[in-house]
Amino acid sequence: MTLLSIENLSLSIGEFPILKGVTFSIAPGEIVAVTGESGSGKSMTALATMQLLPDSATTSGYIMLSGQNILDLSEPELCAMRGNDVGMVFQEPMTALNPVKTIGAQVAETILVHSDTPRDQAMERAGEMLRRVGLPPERFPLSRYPHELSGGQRQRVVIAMAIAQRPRLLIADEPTTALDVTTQAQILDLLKELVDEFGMGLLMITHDLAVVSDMADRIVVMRHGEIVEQGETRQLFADMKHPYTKALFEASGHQVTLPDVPEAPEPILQVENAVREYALPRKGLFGARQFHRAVDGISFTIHHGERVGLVGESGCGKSTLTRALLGLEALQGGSITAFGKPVGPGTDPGLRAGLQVVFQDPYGSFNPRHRVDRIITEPYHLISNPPTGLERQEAISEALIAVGLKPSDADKYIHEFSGGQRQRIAIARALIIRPELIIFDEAVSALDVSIRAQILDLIADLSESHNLAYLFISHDLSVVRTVTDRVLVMKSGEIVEQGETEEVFANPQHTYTKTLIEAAPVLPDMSHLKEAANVPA
Amino acid sequence: MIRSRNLLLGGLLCLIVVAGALVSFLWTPYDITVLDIPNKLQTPSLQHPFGTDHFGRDILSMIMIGARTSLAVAIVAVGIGMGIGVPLGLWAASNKGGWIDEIIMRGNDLVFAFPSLVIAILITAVMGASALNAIIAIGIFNIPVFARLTRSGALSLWEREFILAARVAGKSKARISFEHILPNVGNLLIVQGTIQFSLGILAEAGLSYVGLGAQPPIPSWGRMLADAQTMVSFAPHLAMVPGLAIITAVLGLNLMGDGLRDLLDPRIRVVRQ
Amino acid sequence: MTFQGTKLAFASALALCAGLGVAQAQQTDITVALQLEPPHLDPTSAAAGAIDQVLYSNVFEGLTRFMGDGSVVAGLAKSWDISEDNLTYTFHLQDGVTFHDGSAFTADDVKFSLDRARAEDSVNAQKALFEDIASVEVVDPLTVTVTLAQPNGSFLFNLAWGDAVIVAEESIEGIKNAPVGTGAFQFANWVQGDKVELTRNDAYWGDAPALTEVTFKFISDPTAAFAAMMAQDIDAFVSYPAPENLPQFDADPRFQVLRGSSEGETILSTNNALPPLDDVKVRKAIAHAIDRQSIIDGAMFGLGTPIGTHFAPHNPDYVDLTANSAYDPELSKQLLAEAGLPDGFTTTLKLPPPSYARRGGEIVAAQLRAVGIQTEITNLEWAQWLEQVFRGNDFGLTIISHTEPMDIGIYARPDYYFQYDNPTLQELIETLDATTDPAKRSELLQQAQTIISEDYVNGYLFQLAVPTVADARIQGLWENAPTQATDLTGVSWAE
Amino acid sequence: MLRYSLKRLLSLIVSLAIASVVIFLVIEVAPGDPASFMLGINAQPDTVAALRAELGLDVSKTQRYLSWVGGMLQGDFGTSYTYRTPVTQMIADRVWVSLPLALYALTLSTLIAFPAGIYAASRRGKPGDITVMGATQLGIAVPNFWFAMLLVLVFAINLRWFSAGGFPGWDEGFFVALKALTLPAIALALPQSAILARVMRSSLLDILSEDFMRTARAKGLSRRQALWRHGLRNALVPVLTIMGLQFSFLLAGGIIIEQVFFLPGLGRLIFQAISARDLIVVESVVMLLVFSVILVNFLVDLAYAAVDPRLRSRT
Repeated sequence: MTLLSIENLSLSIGEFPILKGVTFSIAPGEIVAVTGESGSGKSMTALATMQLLPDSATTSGYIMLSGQNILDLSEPELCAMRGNDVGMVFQEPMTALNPVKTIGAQVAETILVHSDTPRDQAMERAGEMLRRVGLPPERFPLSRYPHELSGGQRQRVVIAMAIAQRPRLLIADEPTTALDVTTQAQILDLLKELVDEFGMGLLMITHDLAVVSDMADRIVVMRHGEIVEQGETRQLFADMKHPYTKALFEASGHQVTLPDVPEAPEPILQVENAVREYALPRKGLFGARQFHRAVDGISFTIHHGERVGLVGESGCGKSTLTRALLGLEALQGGSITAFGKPVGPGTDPGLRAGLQVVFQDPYGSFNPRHRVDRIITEPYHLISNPPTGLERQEAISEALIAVGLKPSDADKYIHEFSGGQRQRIAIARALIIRPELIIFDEAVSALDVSIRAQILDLIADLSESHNLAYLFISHDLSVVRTVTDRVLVMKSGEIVEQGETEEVFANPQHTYTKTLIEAAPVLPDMSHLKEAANVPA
Repeated sequence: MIRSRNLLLGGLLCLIVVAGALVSFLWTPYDITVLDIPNKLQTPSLQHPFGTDHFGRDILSMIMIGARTSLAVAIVAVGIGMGIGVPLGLWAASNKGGWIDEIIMRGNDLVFAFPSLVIAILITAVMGASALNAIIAIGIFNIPVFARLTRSGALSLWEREFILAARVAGKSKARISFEHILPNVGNLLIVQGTIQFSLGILAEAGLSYVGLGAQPPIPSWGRMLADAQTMVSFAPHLAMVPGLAIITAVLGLNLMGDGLRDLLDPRIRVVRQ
Repeated sequence: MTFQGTKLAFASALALCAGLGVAQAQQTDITVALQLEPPHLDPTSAAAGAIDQVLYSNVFEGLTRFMGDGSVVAGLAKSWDISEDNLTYTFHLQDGVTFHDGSAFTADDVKFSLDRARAEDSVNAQKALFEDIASVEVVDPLTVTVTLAQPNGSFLFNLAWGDAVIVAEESIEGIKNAPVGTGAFQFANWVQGDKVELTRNDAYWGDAPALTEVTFKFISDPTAAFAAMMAQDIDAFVSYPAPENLPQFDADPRFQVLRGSSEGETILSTNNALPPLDDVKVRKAIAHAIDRQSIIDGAMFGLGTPIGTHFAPHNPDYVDLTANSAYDPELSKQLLAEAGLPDGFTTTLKLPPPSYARRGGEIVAAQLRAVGIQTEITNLEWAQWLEQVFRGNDFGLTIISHTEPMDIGIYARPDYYFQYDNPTLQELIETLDATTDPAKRSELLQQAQTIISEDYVNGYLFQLAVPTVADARIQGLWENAPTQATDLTGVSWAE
Repeated sequence: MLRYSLKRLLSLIVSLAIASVVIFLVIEVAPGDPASFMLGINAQPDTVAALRAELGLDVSKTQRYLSWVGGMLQGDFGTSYTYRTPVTQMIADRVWVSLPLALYALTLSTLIAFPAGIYAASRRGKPGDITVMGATQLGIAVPNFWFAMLLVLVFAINLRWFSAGGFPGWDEGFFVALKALTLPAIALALPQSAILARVMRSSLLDILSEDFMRTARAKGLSRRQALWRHGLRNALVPVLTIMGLQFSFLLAGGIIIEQVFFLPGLGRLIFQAISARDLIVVESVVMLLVFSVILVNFLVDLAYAAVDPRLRSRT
């Protein structure tokens, strides 16, 4: 018996077709993961099931929930369904909760909307639900406001809200994307437990194949609004039929080939006992000023041509360290030396010419009003006699070609490029003055897996062709593992472990490193799967 | 659809006002420096489409030349506000949290805390009533508006990575402010500029109404209203016409501001993509 | 009949019914609106006419007083004797007069008031009125003698001014907010910014007034004045600010309009010391360039009497000299050419707030422009006008109404703001001051009028009218304004 | 919260101190002398000097400033030059007109703006929205003094439903006084309500696109329920800011309207005082207005905290 059965669902917003003939189903107690890259229509499928679509959306087909076509329901009937029969968890826990209402009231509201329960009883049940999702009222009173909770805790509140009425179907739209790996693992565990306990169906939307590989019963792969392949998880992984599925799988676990590290290299960046503090607001009126040590006595060295990774969860001090390395912020202690010269806000920016950076956000990294040629030549400001005229043109073309773009792209505006292309432009900008060291600050985190794979290849290629050293900062362990020779693990402003990448991953020493590695979702090993799948066959 | 409609209607109304003002440099139906007292207070007719005022002057001609005053005062006042407020806002944003930021913003708050009309009255009390002093009074109150707007727009830009990239490229804060920040708050400024422009017209009318704006014989819509005030019970057209002229100009600018906001607001553009 | 007419007729019918309703009990209260609110309530320490408008003759009285026709009659002084040499005045005071606080009015109060006004540290705005007093002696409680240092033909006239009213030493402290006088009405309440209320003084020594309660409301805005009058929120508006509305009141049977004359000579004051205005030809050119009638029509909507000199037309000594400055732009241009200014010149025209000045100024500017004289108009507030024009002499032309009665003497003051310095006239005025014979005075006054008219000291425009709009049933209001006063002692409601 | 309030309080005091200097300097350089103004054109110089001495205008400016500020700290604004009554009392009398008028206008404007803004936001892009937005555009474009003139013409002169102006005083009865304030309040409220309605609408639209509104809908709340339970309170912060600004504007900005309706309020007081060069009254009233703006901003900040718990915990 199926709980939810989507049949031939098509959807368009205005004139743009978003979904084309989507068909799949979920049984009670079953976890179905819908996966795909951005623009695949996976989130729209979830929203269509909730009927929380933009006004301009038109749908056709069937969304049968327990035999009732949701598309036929009136708005009041839909309201009665939402939250009661179908619950939903969203991606952004930071914004999914009303900031001005207590968590208790927000959870209880689900109950109050759907039943005549008196307020105090609803609050009591809200307390139970919060306890169930791991927020016992003793430690997390119902009167807390969302801003007093961490991201993971907020996501638990959102889950409690979604399951308060014990819905038959739970929809989770990228529920862990905004969370750190350790938190992600906990939330995924919680969702799994709840499915077992309540016998709900779970429709899970995610872009991360690894996340669903050991969780979902079935996987639906979407691209451009269409389902390209679906099937039982092990079966699907073992026997991928559609080339896109295969490409996606490959890209998710993409491995790059790095050139060998040059022998006996000299250090180009030295960080010694770096300390960076931020003043916290005073607690009492006359209380002593408290400081937060974002970077707490860090030391490391990067040698010529060396590829170093820096991993850590949000708030560990990665960004602060980056800004200090770039000379944008002063240290309170220790020193940073690049190419033998000290780095800091007061020092000559020309010293920084050998050190460039690529940022995370492909959309925010460029002045939208400038053309590509102007954007990528901005680092020329660092050097005293930048090339001009023809020479400059050639340098631009060279940089663009190096990152896989065309010289003619120099005259375009940034909005004419896709996210992946933009990240190539960002690399071109870093490359143009031929630096020896580039800092990649979460440089591939915002990209879809297939694009990410291409950029990682590009980085590997450039490291060889330009004899580049880089510091690769990321929260994504699998990526760091493949593009670095050496890795630093950072936690609470300190480096807790460092060493050869393979060595650290294979044999972590620090408990935090172990936790991180354990929590990180991994793709199943292809060969094992094939064996397992073939056994019964 | 709605967007273009706002812009179109607003543009049309503004065009009427601007055209009236421009044409008045070359030609007006009557010479308003000549008084024709025997023909005073005529109701609208073919000779005088809007009638004549208490001195027998043609109201249409007065309105056309009055448009000049309104536009000139408002443009210059907005110019003062932008010219001083925008650099201040950029400066404050580039020193976010520093004492310069603090001083600039507190200064803004202070100017905001003064009741604008009272200050305008004081300025004219000190320096005398004239169009120039009206401009200064209105201009002063535009400074904090633009400073705040620029600062808040700039602050969010300073968080963007392309600014970080420019800083990595070694550019000074001042240079980044003018090269990267200013063009990107331009849209905000244009939209706010049209709004302030319309407020300037209202303010000029208000000041002239209480006798503190442009001085005779320069016609001003606000003063026409003031002059008409005692005659409204028997010659209502004297008050209706300048009132409607003010409404036309202000409405036109506001509609245009709305239309421009919709057109230029990056958030909406992202949605359209 | 138009819609508007019907509505008005209906409204008047209603009003009529209302009137019938109260006819049994004769109405004895009145609400009089004035344009300006007094700054405070002491007529002896400020120039504000608004103070007299409320208090003169109603609350405060002097030894002599003005009547509505401008004549000066006995007030608190029942009679007086003047010595042969015209230097000693013996005043016999009214018996049984008390101040509103119950204290008796005696010769001591007269001495106190006059001495206070002429004292070294006096803040009396018209201190010059008392200049000639040498001493004030109390003879007995009801007799006081005033000795002058030199004969002064207008001394009794001077004592009638609001600035010369009798105040008591006991109550002088609080006079600015709680005036205590001897008049027919006593001060009751002052809501600042809104109104002053008076009630009948039952202990009044003279004839009891018909009214028991008087409210003065202050309405500066002409539109509001019109609306309040039309809505009959007020019973009378003395010195109604917008002459353009008078025809509407004329046409409405609910109202009466009194078009009185004031002592205000409205003139185009000229800076006689500032070139090229120091040239009499230029001033004559200005005089001929001005069309008084169109100023009266345009600025005052026909209200006002043309004048040709600085003298009130209703005064028996007035000489009509308007012909001296008849409207003749061609002559004007010719005079300018003769003065060496064929292309005209540019000067300033600084205008104080009243509408006669602001509107008149625009018309004057247009008329002067027609003969080639350009004027830069500046609108000033009173304080600025006093500072810049009156005290600073920083002006070319200005328009102002000189409302002080019999003030031709200012032309003998070379430091006065129009800076007219003519020894002949100065001598003449000196003689006039010392002359008490009426016939002789009349002759001298006429001579003075002619001299200033022919010297074109200022542009003489018109005598300011005081329109009073009142409920048609009110009688006894002053029509003219020989001084700024709203004497309500003789006012009553008709049956 | 306490620290936050204290810090705000400190900046409030500094602002006031600076404001007092600015006000004093600006007003003192104004040409025109209160004594000459009072004594008129026939006064003699020694009389003017005597009056200046009596008014205390003959001491140095620093001394006058210090005594003014010192007096204010003790709640004494000094004595009016022209009215010769304590300024404190004059202000107190006028505040009883201006403050109720401002509150009345603010209430009216809120009563119009909230429903209009909410209605428009909930019908975004539909004819209802377009109509309301068009009306607000018009409302903003109408100069309030012109609107006041029309109100007087129609309701006072032609229909005679209201008196044309004036203020009978609260002693005459609450409703009598309120009625006298009605036309002025409407004239003031119209443009304000148009602005407020637009702020309300755009603020609501911003909130409507927030994630938590979608969460609320996912719980099973209808659009309307989501709007009322989750949208309004969050949309209130920008609306409160504007209301704070408007209140200050209404308190002082009624000057022209008070002129039109001859209401004895603060606005008219300041107008009269400026033209009479009653400097101490001008200084004190401007100071009071500045103080009220700063105070209102302070209160609005506290109100934010009441609306938004995130601000409450900000230390």
